[in-house]
Amino acid sequence: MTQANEKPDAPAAKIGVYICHCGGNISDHMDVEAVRRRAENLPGVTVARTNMFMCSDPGQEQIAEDLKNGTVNRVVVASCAPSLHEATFRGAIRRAGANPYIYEHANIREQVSWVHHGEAATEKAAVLVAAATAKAGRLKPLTPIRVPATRHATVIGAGVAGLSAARDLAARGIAVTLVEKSDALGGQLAALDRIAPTGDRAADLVNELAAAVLGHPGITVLTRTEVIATDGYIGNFKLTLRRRPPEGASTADARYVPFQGVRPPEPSDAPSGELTVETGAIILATGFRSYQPRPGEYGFGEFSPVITLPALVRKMAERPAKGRLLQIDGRPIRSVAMIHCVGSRQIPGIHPEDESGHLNEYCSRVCCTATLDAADRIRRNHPGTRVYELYRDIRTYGRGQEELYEQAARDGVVFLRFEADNAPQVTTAAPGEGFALKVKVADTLTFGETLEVPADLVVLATGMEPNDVSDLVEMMKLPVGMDRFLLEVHPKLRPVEMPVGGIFVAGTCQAPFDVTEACNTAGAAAVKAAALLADGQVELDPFVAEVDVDRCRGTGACVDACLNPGALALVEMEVGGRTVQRAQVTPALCLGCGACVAVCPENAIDVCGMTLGQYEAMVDAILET
Amino acid sequence: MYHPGDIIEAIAANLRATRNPFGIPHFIVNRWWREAGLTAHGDAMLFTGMMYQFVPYIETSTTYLAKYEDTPLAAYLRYARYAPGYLSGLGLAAITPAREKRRFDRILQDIVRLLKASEVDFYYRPELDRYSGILLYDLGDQEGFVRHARWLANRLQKAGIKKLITVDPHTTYALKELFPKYTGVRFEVHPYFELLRLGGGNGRRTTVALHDPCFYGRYLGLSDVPARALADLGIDCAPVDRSGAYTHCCGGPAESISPRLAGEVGQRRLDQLAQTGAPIVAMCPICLGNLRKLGAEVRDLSSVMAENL
Amino acid sequence: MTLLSPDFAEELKRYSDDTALACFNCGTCTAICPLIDGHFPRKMIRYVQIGAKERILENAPELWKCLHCGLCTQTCPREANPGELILGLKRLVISHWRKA
Amino acid sequence: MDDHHHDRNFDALVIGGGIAGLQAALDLGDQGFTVAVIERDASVGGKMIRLSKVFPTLDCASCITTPKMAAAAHHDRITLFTYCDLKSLQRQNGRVHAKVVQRPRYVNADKCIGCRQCEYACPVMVPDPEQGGFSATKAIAIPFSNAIPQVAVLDPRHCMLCGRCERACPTGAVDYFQQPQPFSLTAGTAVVTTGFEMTAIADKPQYGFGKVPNLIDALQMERLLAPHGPYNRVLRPSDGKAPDSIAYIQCAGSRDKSMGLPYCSRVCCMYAIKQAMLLSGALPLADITIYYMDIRAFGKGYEQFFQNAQAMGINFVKAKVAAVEAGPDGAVRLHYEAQDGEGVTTADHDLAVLSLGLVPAWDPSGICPLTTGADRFIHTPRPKLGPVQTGLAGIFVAGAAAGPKDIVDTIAEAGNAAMAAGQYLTAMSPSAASRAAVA
Amino acid sequence: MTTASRPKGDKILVLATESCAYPGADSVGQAHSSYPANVYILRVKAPALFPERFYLDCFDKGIGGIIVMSCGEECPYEGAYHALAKRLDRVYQEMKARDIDIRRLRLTAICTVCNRAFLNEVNQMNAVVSELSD
Repeated sequence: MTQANEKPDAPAAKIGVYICHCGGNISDHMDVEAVRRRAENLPGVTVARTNMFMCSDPGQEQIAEDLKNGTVNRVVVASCAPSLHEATFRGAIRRAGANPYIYEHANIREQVSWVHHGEAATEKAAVLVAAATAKAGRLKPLTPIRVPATRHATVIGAGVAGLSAARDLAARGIAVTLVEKSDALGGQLAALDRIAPTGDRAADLVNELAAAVLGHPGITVLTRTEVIATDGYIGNFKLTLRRRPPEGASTADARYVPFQGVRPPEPSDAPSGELTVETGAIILATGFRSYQPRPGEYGFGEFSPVITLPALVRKMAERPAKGRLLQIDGRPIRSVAMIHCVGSRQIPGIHPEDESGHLNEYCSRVCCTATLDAADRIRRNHPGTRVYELYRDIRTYGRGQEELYEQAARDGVVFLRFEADNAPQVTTAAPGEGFALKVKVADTLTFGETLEVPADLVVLATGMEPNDVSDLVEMMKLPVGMDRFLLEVHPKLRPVEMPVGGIFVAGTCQAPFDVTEACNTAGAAAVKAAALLADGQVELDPFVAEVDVDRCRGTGACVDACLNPGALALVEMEVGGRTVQRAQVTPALCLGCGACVAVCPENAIDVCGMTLGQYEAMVDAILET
Repeated sequence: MYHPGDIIEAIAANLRATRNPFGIPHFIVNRWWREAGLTAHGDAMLFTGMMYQFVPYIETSTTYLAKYEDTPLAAYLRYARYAPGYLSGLGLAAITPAREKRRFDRILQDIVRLLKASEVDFYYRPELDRYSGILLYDLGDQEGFVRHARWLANRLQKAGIKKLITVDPHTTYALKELFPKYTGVRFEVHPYFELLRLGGGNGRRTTVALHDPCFYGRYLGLSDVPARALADLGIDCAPVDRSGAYTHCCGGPAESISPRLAGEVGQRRLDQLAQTGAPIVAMCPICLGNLRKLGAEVRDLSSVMAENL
Repeated sequence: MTLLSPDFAEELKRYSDDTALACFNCGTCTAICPLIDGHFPRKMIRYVQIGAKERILENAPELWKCLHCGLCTQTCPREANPGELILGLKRLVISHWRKA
Repeated sequence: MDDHHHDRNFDALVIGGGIAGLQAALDLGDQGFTVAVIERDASVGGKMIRLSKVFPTLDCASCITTPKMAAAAHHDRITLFTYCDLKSLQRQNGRVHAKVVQRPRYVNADKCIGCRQCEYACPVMVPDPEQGGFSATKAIAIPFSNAIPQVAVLDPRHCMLCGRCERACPTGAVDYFQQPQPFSLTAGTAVVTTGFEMTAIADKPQYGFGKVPNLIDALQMERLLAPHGPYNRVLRPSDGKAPDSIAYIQCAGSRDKSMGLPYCSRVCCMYAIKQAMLLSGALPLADITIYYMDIRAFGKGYEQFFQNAQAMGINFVKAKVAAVEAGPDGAVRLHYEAQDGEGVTTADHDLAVLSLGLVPAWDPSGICPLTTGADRFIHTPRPKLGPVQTGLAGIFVAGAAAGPKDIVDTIAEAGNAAMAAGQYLTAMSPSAASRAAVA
Repeated sequence: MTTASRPKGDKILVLATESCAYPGADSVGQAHSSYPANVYILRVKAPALFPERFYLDCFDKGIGGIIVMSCGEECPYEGAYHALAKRLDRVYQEMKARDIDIRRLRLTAICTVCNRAFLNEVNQMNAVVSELSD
């Protein structure tokens, strides 16, 4: 029998069984006293008691007293669901000075008295108590795993999310290395002019964040730097970075370059070449890039007056001028057609895939508001310029955005709505028509009539695509969604966490966000990192795999089965004077799933606190009771 | 449907010529006051605006209009302004039954009774009580309306009139909202029910289905006031589907352009009112006329109140 | 094919409050209108938005179906005042007819 | 759990124990700060615990909320104060002072062990607000099955004082004479997470809510769809018939100036699509139509969710429903303009759902000098780089209290608020931070 | 050997994951929905822990049926569900070889509020077990 595999416990288990009446919730449906009597006769049981409310103070006191006076050294409570009071009783045991992991719970309310009645309930409760007792006899005291953690975090990407996360962590006293691929801070935010709907200047926001980051002594800023290798685990990562030398003259002071961001000062002793960073947590804030329309998409690349929204924003910001007509590239613009959802909300069968077979099926979230803002700005500054917006759905979802939509309408922006499968067509106008281009659209707001929009300029509201971080994805084993953005563990339970412990995501590497939302995810990621590194060590559940080196033969089956690469490895060690390969667990990386247990041919590996032997003993108890 | 241009031009021509949209001489239309025992001096002038007096004539003319709507004869309407006949003037007056005219005169006489019972200090000067021009405004003949409104406002102003008691929503709206805006002349305007102080009534408790006219319910926000006046007399208002600011049109205003449409819209409203099971009460001559034409028993607010005094 | 000429909105300003562009084409006015008739009045407002003046003149008599009851204005989610716009269009059309 | 013998000084106060408040409290507690959560209801969990499943993953709301509720309840550094009204929140001498009144549950929370004997004994059936009013509970009851704390609450409006609950209670916890308990708390910082309520649809009389029998609101539909729902299946209230056709009326109380609510409520498109998908699972033969103006599927995975719904056969009609009335045989009749050329249309559905918008659940006036925006949500003067900052130093805001927000965005913002509050505590009192660091 | 190992008992073992199925079973209790009392639920982190022989031993020892209630595709341990499904395939092969009716072992996904699904599963297994013990 497999129980033979269990090493006998020393000292012998003295099990106390405590059965709860739960004020009648349990005792009204079964004979609690009968359950107690049967428990009393189980092997290893030294005392079996009942109480009206085990969870009450007197109930907990009884357990503590029995532990303190040596009557018991293992505890079984039979009461409600463990989710309700397992923590309560473990706490009581800890307060009594004992190890909380010598505890086992029997669920005789939710799984017995509330679903069965009479003798059947009594019988099942007795069986579950016996099973719990069988397991309790095989429980060992466990210690939570505490791994020292480096109180240092690395933020990758210095856009708004990265800058914000770095600032936040430093403000909580955690040293930060901020790694940025380009030579400037600010990311895509720096490519903007004003941010709708508030009208904040992007330059002000970038300068404010950059100043906070550059001015904080706890933050090391490394521009022109990429991560080339990673190693380690939660609390103890080691990153290898490569830093390019500056191109052109380096500056002594931080300098804002329009549409590029803030160039940090370059001290003479600035590191370059390869360097390593020991860090406790990693925040990925690698951001997005703007969608580039395909050649010919809405006439892009075909007709020069077809430009993207970011290009329009830049052209308008570089030559800010009021006047009856908007001027772009020296041409007066009497009429602008803006087309929404370019490179976003693509539908299989309607939109062609890109060369790598991808479609951007997602909504890019920010383009509606950004387009409306540009349109409204044109109408206000250039009352002679007509603006048409061709949209599928206007998605002004955020605070102040619907108001911007209305304002643009009241300022004279004309809206036309098209169906995805009947997209507008951009063509050149006939020579006599006076405009460079015309856009034909079947307008659902005008009962499906085809309308012709005259246009001197066509603006494509291009969406967001994640930056290519395939190198990091490969190195850090990061999951990527169908949309090619980094995929969090769970959007609500663990929204800023990667499955690899200690790695977090912030900003638009996860999904399209506006500045507000990017800051929120950055703060959320920073708070997780701060909590993780709060006291210089990471405490982990003790329910992890443990190798019995005496039994292990080094077959490596467990390593192959392991679900978290790195948690299990074969290492060389001296056994009986010979160097042999044996499995070794890195507790910080072990998930405790037990996948290794099932495959070991020698029964040499088990999960602490829930061993296979314990389960087998429970099955035996169920059958024998 | 008649061509609106034709109707508008006919009405505009009449109003220019006779200060009356139907071209009927004032002394023929406005006869109700003769037996009402009214004084010519007091605090506020009763101003009927002629709407109640017009209803019998409108109904007669629309009976004919309904007959010819959507027929080739409809096009002949554009010659109406040259050929008075049943559409305007004395001819219309002659073919409108006297019984109908008396019925509407009674409403105005009831209003006088109510005002007297409430001890309101008011007077009446028939020569100053003229049509407000509201129909031209509604039809979009802004020029025609403004011209007429200025004429009337001047006339009242010259006579030293400051305070007016109105009896229908259209005239009330014209005097209260449109006159200040388009003529610059502002009067203190009160619909009569605002001034009523009637006390306990005759002790009978009844319930009515009160139809809020668009101008009171929506434009002037006055639907609570008549309900309160009714409540003073022990009369409850049954909850009507669509009332107050969300009241449903009676269809009446379409009469001159499309009697058929007026009937369709009116029928929907009638159904909503009939759902309550209570007797239907209106407080606008247009509503009263149109809903009655659809065969419903509809009484005027003033008649119901006068009866319960 | 209809070519857009938004200058029509400017012309209408002489006759009415300039609120047509505030309309976001939800159709509440049409569905709430006691006339229960096709796309009236949103159709007219849409024609104003895109400047389809000829369409308005072609369909002008429809404007007088409006009873000026004000329910559309009361319920308009954008406070675009459709009732007042229809009245303004009536004025504009009459002025056209009278010029003709 | 509610603990009346604790230290009344905390590092942080969290006002509101919904998902935003729980997340903020957990993120503060995990950093080592002590936190008091003040919750108006008898249980924490907020609106989220009342939902069925949540978009776009369609995992059950309870599965996500319950662990966070339990984690907060069992957290060493978090204290929950439920059934409490905040009377005043002021800053004095660099600290936040809160005056709170705990309303009487008429049950001693220290003695109650959540056994439900009182509930079983109580003879008074009352409509259960937790089940959209569709089913009944007792005048004394645990608020809902996974409520935290599991303490019964007596509803004095319905209690007949028959004494049966008092006699049934095994711990003598029922106390008919319990009085409101005023108390004060102080802290270094506060996070306002007071959440939202649904639009008062009575402001739109043409929707006939309350008069049309089978017109329900979206929260009621959440209960019909929930695994612990009132009927365990979807049926219409008037006659218990399984509906063959169901309509969703979008923007019912959003983007509507005629109701004084010009803003977009941000979540209604997605929750309607979610409910439609769940309904097409529960009632595979039913026709489901969503009447909308713009589908705002902006979040991660939302657009794909919308496309899936279309592929599943859910109808999307671009129209704002103008009026709703009762039709024949319990039908709900909608009036709208079909913009594809059909014009004015009426459509009868067996059941219709109003996708109500979101309004703030808390008005700070008279309680706290926080300012609100034109939309009456808490004003955030620096929405871009400091979205959780309020006009008052040291007081932060997160979640729907600062404008409508979905759960994903709320949880991220709550994390950011906890970060901002932690930074504030660090800057104000390095000792608090270092205490937190060694905790 | 094969006849000797044929299960004779009617006890049903449920291996329920602590993040999904176990709280799901609790939720059935909260709803006071009754089910056969021969169902014994063991709380597990992940059923990936159990080797093939565990299942076979259980049948040998007299367990009448086993339901593995996992979190399905939403399993917190990435890859565990697929490893488990593959392992159970091998268990089925072994069961066939030993002439154990394969209906005695079921793999299913149960979430924390899947009350009806839970009841279905245990009732079906109970029907199988009692049919086979006749």
